[in-house]
Amino acid sequence: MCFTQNFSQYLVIGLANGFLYALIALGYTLVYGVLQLINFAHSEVFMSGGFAGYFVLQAVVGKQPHGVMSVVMIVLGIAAGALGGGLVAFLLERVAYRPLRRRKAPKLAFLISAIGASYFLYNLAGKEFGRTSLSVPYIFNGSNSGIAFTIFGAQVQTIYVIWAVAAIVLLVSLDRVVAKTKLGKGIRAVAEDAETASLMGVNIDRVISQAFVLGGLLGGAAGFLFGLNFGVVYTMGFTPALKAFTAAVLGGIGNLRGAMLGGLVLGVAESLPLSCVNPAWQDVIAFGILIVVLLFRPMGLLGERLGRSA
Amino acid sequence: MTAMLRLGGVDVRYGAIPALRGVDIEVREGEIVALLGANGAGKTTTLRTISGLVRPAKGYVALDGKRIDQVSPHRIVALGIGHVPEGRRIFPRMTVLENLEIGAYRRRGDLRSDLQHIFGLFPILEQRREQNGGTLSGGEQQMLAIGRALMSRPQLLLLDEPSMGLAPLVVEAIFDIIERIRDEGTTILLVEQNAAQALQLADRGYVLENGSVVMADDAEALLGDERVRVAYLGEGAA
Amino acid sequence: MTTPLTPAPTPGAPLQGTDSLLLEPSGPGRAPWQRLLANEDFRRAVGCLAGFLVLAVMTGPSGSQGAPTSGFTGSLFNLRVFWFVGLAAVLWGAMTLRRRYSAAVKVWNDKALALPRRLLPDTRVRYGAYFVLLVFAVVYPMHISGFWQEVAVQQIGVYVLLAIGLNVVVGYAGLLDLGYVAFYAIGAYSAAFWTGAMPVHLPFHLNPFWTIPLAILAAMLAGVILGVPTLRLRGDYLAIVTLGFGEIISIVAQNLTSITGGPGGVLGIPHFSVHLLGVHYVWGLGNLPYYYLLLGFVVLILIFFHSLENSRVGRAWTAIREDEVAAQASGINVLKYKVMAFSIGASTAGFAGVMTASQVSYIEPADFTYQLSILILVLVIFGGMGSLPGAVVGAAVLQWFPQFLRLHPLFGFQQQDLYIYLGALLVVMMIFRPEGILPSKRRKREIGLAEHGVGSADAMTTSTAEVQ
Amino acid sequence: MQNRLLRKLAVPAVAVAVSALSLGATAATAAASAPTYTIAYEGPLSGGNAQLGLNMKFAVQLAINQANAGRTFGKLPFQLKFLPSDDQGSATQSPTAAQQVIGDSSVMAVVGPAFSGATKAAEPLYAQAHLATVSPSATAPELAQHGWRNFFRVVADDNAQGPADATFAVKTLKAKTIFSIDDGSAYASGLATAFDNAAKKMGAKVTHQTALGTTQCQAGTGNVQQYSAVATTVKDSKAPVTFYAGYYCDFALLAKSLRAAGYKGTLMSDDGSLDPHYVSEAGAKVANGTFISCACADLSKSAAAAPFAKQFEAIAHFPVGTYSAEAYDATNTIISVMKQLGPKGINRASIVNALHHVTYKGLTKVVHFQANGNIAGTAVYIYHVVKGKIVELGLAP
Repeated sequence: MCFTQNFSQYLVIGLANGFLYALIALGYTLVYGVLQLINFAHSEVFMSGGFAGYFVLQAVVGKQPHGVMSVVMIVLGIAAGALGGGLVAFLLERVAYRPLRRRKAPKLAFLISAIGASYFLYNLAGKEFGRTSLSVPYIFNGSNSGIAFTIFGAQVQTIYVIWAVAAIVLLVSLDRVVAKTKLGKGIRAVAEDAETASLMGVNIDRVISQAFVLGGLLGGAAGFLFGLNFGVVYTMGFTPALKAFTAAVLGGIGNLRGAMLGGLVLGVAESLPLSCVNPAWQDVIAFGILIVVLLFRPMGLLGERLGRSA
Repeated sequence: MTAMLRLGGVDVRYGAIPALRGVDIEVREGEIVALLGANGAGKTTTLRTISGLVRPAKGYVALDGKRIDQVSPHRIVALGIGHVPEGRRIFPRMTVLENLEIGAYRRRGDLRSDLQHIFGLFPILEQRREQNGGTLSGGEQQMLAIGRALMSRPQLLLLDEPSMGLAPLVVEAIFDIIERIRDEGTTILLVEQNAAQALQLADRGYVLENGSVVMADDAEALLGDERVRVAYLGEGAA
Repeated sequence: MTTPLTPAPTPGAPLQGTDSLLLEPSGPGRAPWQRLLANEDFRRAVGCLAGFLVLAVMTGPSGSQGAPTSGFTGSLFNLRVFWFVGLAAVLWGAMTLRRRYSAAVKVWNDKALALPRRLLPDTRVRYGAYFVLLVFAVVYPMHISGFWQEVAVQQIGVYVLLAIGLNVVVGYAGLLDLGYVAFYAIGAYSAAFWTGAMPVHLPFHLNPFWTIPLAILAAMLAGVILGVPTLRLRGDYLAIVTLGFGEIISIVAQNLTSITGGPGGVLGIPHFSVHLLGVHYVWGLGNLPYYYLLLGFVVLILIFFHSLENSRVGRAWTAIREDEVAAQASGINVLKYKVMAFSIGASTAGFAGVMTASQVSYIEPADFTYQLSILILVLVIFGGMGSLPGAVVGAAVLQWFPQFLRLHPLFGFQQQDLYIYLGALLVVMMIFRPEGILPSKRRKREIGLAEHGVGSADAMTTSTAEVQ
Repeated sequence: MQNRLLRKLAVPAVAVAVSALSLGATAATAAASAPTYTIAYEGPLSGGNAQLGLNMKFAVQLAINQANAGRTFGKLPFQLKFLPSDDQGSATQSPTAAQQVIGDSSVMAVVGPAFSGATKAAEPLYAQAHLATVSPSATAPELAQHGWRNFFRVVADDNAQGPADATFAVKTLKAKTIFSIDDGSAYASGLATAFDNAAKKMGAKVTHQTALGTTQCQAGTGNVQQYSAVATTVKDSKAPVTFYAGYYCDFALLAKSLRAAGYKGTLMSDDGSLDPHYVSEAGAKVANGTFISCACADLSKSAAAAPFAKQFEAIAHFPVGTYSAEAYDATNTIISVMKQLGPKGINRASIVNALHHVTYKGLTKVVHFQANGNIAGTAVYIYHVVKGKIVELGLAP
């Protein structure tokens, strides 16, 4: 009964959630790569993306769009979310991180600063945009979560398809950017050895800023994709970001492909047991898996370096 | 002939501990200048100060008559100073090619001719171009580090202990290359423990002790100096 | 032919004319707008203006779902914005003046601080000050209202206890614990269990006093069980493992209804009482008795931690915090000392749990959240990591301030905006004083060294796993 | 004298000193002509549960404003002031919030505490101060069993609503198997337990799960993504009725997931979900056909409801929400008692006594309390979502 019944359905749900985790986790990993710091305010980057996407769609979506228009709306929403997330990530680095780096403050000071920024941002969002959930306009007929198709007995919702496609496109592009472009090489060089990178003419400040923005773009896009199904609200970032952070550590923090893998693994791992366990235990399962993995593989699944290949 | 690089009265402190005290050094265009001294004498700190990694508490660093001691490291690279750091500091998870490309980070445009030039100097790097930097041997890594620094087309190259931990034959090769780089028009400031070899190559030399310059002279003169022979060339007192 | 050296200038004397040739940080040959952007005064002006505009939005009217921009327009396109622009100008002026006369300011500062600086290292003066503070702490609460007495116990006293406990973990040993609240919960639930208030209980009930050692033991045990396997991990990993542990404990408390009472919590935990040698005394609803009990314990714990800090153990912690690899190499059993710090911190939290459970006589799982762990961490770092006075003052000030605002809503302060201000305060504080308000001398030195590029100021990057 | 000396000594403890200075200001000021009394509100105003608390806070505020303007009770012989006190919905914060209220001698009665846990922690203090508390939302049954004479609530407790819900599900909807879900909050788990027990007694098979309320809906710690998996489980159970104990926001998310997963059974929930936001967030297509129970009469049938909603939005800048109307009723009940007592008769103890005998017709119900403080005549009404509107069907069987 347990696990076997409807296995494919729980797997599909887990993978769909996993794609979102992966997108958010990359923000943690990019920043960790260049700063060796956990950006505790990344949840608010995610939230900002959600709101940005919401407001843009709110402004442009007329009556329920169909077909091509639906796709256009999604792309528009993702772009808006990414821009919103990127902007907030940029400001976050400028205000909450850079001054501390200039002073070579201890790492825990960064943590406090990030927590402060997080409190500030989400409570301000609550004040300005209201404290109850806002539904993103439907961009498919009647609902955002109809069933698209069935595979191995598992119903795949339209929203899952969108998540998967968007996430894969974004993840692959990020992978290419980091592997091939000058920007990516700068980020990797700083991640491997910041001081030597500066001796090669790499502007560390700028690279760090770029890493924040890059992570913010993905996190913001994830915020929109999430909000599309669940609505946007000022506290929306908290749990997904915590899970994504777990996923990043699970995969090996600082390792881009690790973050992607960690996200998917976590999504599946916390979804499968729900066929027989009370969902209230979900977090216990997720964190339990994490603790076990770390005890046996302290560097995470793929090891912890921002490199081209694991 | 004017000084290309000039350090005047440079003091550097790590916390309360002084690392450099009133260091005066100058490097002129086309020279190889050797910086000698025991461990902890301040040689590496001097290079790090020039590169902007360390800010002097007093004194100045000037390049072509302009002060650079408050300029950040990545801008100093753009001003024409290349730095081969101590211990080579290759990016181990990037390929040889990527390591070289990072060296040209400040530059725009085509890198092919520069790569050709580097591969001309170090043919072995061309064979290893897709290999990760961390998999190279010590000598290859040193070559990569030098090649990487040359990718920014520096007018002045700072070399920190290029012979450290390498087999004598490899050291020989590295020193040959250094000479060739100078002949191609790049000025060189060389930090070496291997004083004899360094002084044979260099035009002039400085000897640092406890963070101060205690001797400054032509290389030949230093090679002939009694104190240098005893302290750094390993010859017993005559 | 040998080229003669140009005569070296005397050490320290600036080269003639070089000052004028100083390269601007912006570098040469830039567009005017780039130069403007690089201009320090201009940047400061923009920073001041941006900061005060944000303040204008923070303090302005709220928006709403229907009109998401109304909050912004209401605070920025309104006459009140001129106040903030004016304040920004004043601050910018003050900063500019301060920079211009920085030497004079420093002299003045030194003069003003000369006496305290001379007196502070004097132990007699310091202990005298502590004594005066203690007398104050004993006498003053008798003269305050019931509300402030409650604040003194539940908001300040308990949090001071939690903060000094976490200070051992984070400040002394440099270990980041994000699930500290779990031990607080374990202490509180232990008290509920041994006094027979939980659904599952023993045939006998203990006086809450006796639950103190049991709760401390339970929390300590939990600390060891969690610590031994996980303290080998590197700092960041430890952070998330402890975070997970905290979540697990709170979910367990919430879901094992038949054992813990579930979300409804545990009601009816008895107050402390003494029945000894004819003395009968019950700590009731009044706060003062609890206050003095707590004060006594806090003072004892402070003395204990202070001596610990200056003992062999404290030195081992410092060594681990500053350079774990070196500490290991010099024969310090790193894991042992880490577990020790972890479990001492845990047991302090356990004790705080008993105090809360007994005073409120009700506990519920919703009170032991991740956010509380973060709050306690904030108290410690705000006060000054590794500094006992810092942890005490940090907790007291940060816990007192919201309560002050509650009675005195300055400038039309709205309670729902509380965390906006606290968040902003933390960021500003970290920018201008990352070492906390009362940093310990040793940490000040570490941070100073880190600023000069020597060593790191916390043990967040090294691990025993890496050494092995 | 002694105080002043101490303050001088304690220069470093500026913090504490400033608070001392502030104490003088809290003393009540008695105006010569019309006395001023304060009605306090205790509930979450900051933190994760802030929205729920704000729903009530502005309703209390509105009732007081209207009373002062003479609109609800005519011209009153006293002035009313409002004191909101934030407990963040937390038991450990609650005693502090209560002490603030108790310490203000002008406070004559309290609306709140909003949460059951906070009530459990603070009620001993209120009882000691003989200060009446009228909660708009604390539903834990055991609150009425402690002999707190000053405790009142204008909502039915879980033991009234749970069995009524179960009867409706088993008898009216004829469900043999029921899937029951709670959100892990004290309120929902109490209600779900009462529901489960009653339904089992009537012979239905009940599967129960806890899906923690989500941060998406502010209060909980659960994650939203769980609902897809929960929906799959519910669908597999083939239960014709799914009962959800919790609040509208999470219920809407769950309902959406259930329908997306292709679940065809009937959805049912409780007063925490009786909110038009449920329909707007779930979408009418999903929400249609949902049954919601509440121990409250249909607001829309009352002529006063529409202006209430409008005026509420005018001061709160957001529309009325869960428990707004209850808080409004609780406040007006208190004011009606104060009016009846008159300025000479008003003190904390007299208000407690008078509340034991009050009958006040509010928006949601006629407020009359049993001896233990529970609301009398806990009639449970069933509501049905039809064409995107929540309409009352009538009393539960």
